[in-house]
Amino acid sequence: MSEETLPEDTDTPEAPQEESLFEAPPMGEQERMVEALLFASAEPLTVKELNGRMPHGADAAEAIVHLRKRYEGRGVRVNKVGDAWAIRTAPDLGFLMQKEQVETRKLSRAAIETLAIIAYHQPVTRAEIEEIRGVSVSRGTVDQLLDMEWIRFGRRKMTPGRPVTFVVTQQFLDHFALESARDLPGLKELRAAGLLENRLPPGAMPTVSEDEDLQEETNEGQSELFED
Amino acid sequence: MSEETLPEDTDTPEAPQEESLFEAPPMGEQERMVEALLFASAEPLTVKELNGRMPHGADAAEAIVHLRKRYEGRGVRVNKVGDAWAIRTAPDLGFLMQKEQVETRKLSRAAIETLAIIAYHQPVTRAEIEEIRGVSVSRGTVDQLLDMEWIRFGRRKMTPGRPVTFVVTQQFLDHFALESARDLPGLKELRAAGLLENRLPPGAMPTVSEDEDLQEETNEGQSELFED
Amino acid sequence: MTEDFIEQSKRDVVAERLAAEALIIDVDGFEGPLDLLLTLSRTQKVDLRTISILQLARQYLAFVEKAKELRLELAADYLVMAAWLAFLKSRLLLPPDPEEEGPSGEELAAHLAFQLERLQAMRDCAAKLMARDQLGKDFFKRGIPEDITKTRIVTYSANLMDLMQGYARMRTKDEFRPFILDRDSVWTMEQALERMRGLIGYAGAWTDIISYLPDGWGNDPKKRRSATAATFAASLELAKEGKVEIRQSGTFEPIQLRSKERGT
Repeated sequence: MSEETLPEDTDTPEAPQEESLFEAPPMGEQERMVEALLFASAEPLTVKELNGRMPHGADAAEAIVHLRKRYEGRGVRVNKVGDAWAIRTAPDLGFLMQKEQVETRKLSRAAIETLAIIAYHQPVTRAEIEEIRGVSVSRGTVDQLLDMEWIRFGRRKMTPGRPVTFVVTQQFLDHFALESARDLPGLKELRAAGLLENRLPPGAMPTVSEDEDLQEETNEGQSELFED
Repeated sequence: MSEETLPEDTDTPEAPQEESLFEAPPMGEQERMVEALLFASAEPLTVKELNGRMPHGADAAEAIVHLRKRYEGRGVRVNKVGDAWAIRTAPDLGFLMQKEQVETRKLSRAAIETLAIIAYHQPVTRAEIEEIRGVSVSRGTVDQLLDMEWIRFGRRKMTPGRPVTFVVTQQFLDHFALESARDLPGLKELRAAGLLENRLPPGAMPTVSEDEDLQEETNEGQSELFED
Repeated sequence: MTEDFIEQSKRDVVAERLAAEALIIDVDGFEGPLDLLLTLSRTQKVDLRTISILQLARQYLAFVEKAKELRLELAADYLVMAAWLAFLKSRLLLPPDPEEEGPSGEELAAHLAFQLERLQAMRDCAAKLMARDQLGKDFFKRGIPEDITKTRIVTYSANLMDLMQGYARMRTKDEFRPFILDRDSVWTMEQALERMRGLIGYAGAWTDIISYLPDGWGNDPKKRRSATAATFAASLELAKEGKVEIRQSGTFEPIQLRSKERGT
């Protein structure tokens, strides 16, 4: 707490942080801050967002670790959602909250299957989805999933035509209480069974129109959407 | 936890509740429930509402007492709002809920011209500014510059009516990286720098005008603003 | 007992018939031929890994025949699949022809089995996903989110040039011409580029870019500044085009370039 500092660098190993004019608040305080911020927001906040709102030198990532532990077994919990965090009620108490239940749009079987394929195979092109389902994917299905913000465009694939790919979003992870897409149920088993491989058909197989309508889509100026 | 109950009323003093087919959940559970309900509800909930949504036999009032205690000193707290309850950010952390958005706008032409006149002719009265610009100076323009702390009131002019004058501030000098307003280039230099057409109207050099016929402006009672 | 048994088997027969009819009538309800194949494969009541593709092909073809009898219109991809399965069936039945190219019947059948298994796996995953706790149904977000108050801080920007131009504009009234550069002491990048394109062919060795300044532009500081900037920008442009290489040994050291064609 002393204001004096030696002119020479002291070699303390625990001071690797960038120097700051102000000392970061103690970790207990930081935990309170993260708690307040996560409670206040309905949407998940990234560590970066949290740090941006907290005093200089604060370490939201560490504060979250403490906070998460504190809420274990409580009525609300700290959920990891991709690279963000959110407070959500404990699922076993859902029965109390009929009043808060929101009527979700009924998804068609095609939409649910398409969503599952995107989640398990991401990044995946429309042609690949069609190959797996054996039927062409209607524009409406993809639009609906995009509209719900459960999927988004990923990087273009480095194959001829540079087709767009789809990946699932943070909202998707939040909706299904998944920490990351790696935590999808049964993912490991599927991979072990070779069912996530993109196995090409030996010779000519009946496949759905792969190229024509995909080609046009690739030219749309959507490169700014490809962050990752 | 035992399911058996004696057919006769046992006279335990801690069982004043109405009898129920189901046992009320333990208080720890009730606390979790209240926590989740207060978190998820779109409005503050009264004890009555809480009890109505919790399992039969639950005592929301008591659960709130426990929950409130649990949140003492935390980043959020359980607050009474009228006769209802809600989770709210701890008041000392309110500053986290504010996000500053800095927006940079180009200064209007009128403001720049007014500012330039003040810088070149300070101390200068409003009437003098209008004389030079050839148009009247709007109150808003002057207020904006005052607000930005680029100009301030100078001494009153020792002329009839004692009009207020304007001068530039240290902030102004800092912003434009000037040592003093005298360092501003004169018209000759502006011309040399290619900023001006070669031909100058006679007598257009910046001089401190001592016009005395500009006295209409004088009567605004702002003497309390003269610091210097 | 026996009556029960008869009743039961009767019921089974009825159920089977109903199922078959349902298949036909619901052809629109299928999500394509692969979905139909998957549904048909269930009648084999075996694990998908041990399914008989030959039998499945027969079932599918029979289904398509039935649909034709009933004059149901099948979408084109169902017919394409039927043609392909007929081909597959013949490949599986006939002894392999060593002359023939392409994948064997077994390979094709294996891939179809893989596709069916993969589709079934995705269906199971979709079901597992939808069975998870869902936001807004089983768990909930904050009901009263506290608004982040956004305080908008407006800062106004103006630079010295704005100020001086503004002042000059007023003092010179109508005669004022905003920001006119004295063109005769300006060397543009286009000019520099044109000049350098003519010269770099001869630049095999590393040469200071200053030597590319046009004659007579090195002495007057104003001209020198403009010409240096233009030449530097032109050098970068040429490097981008892959025509030259540029190097500088350190900050404020001379910037040197050489022709790429010759240099290596």
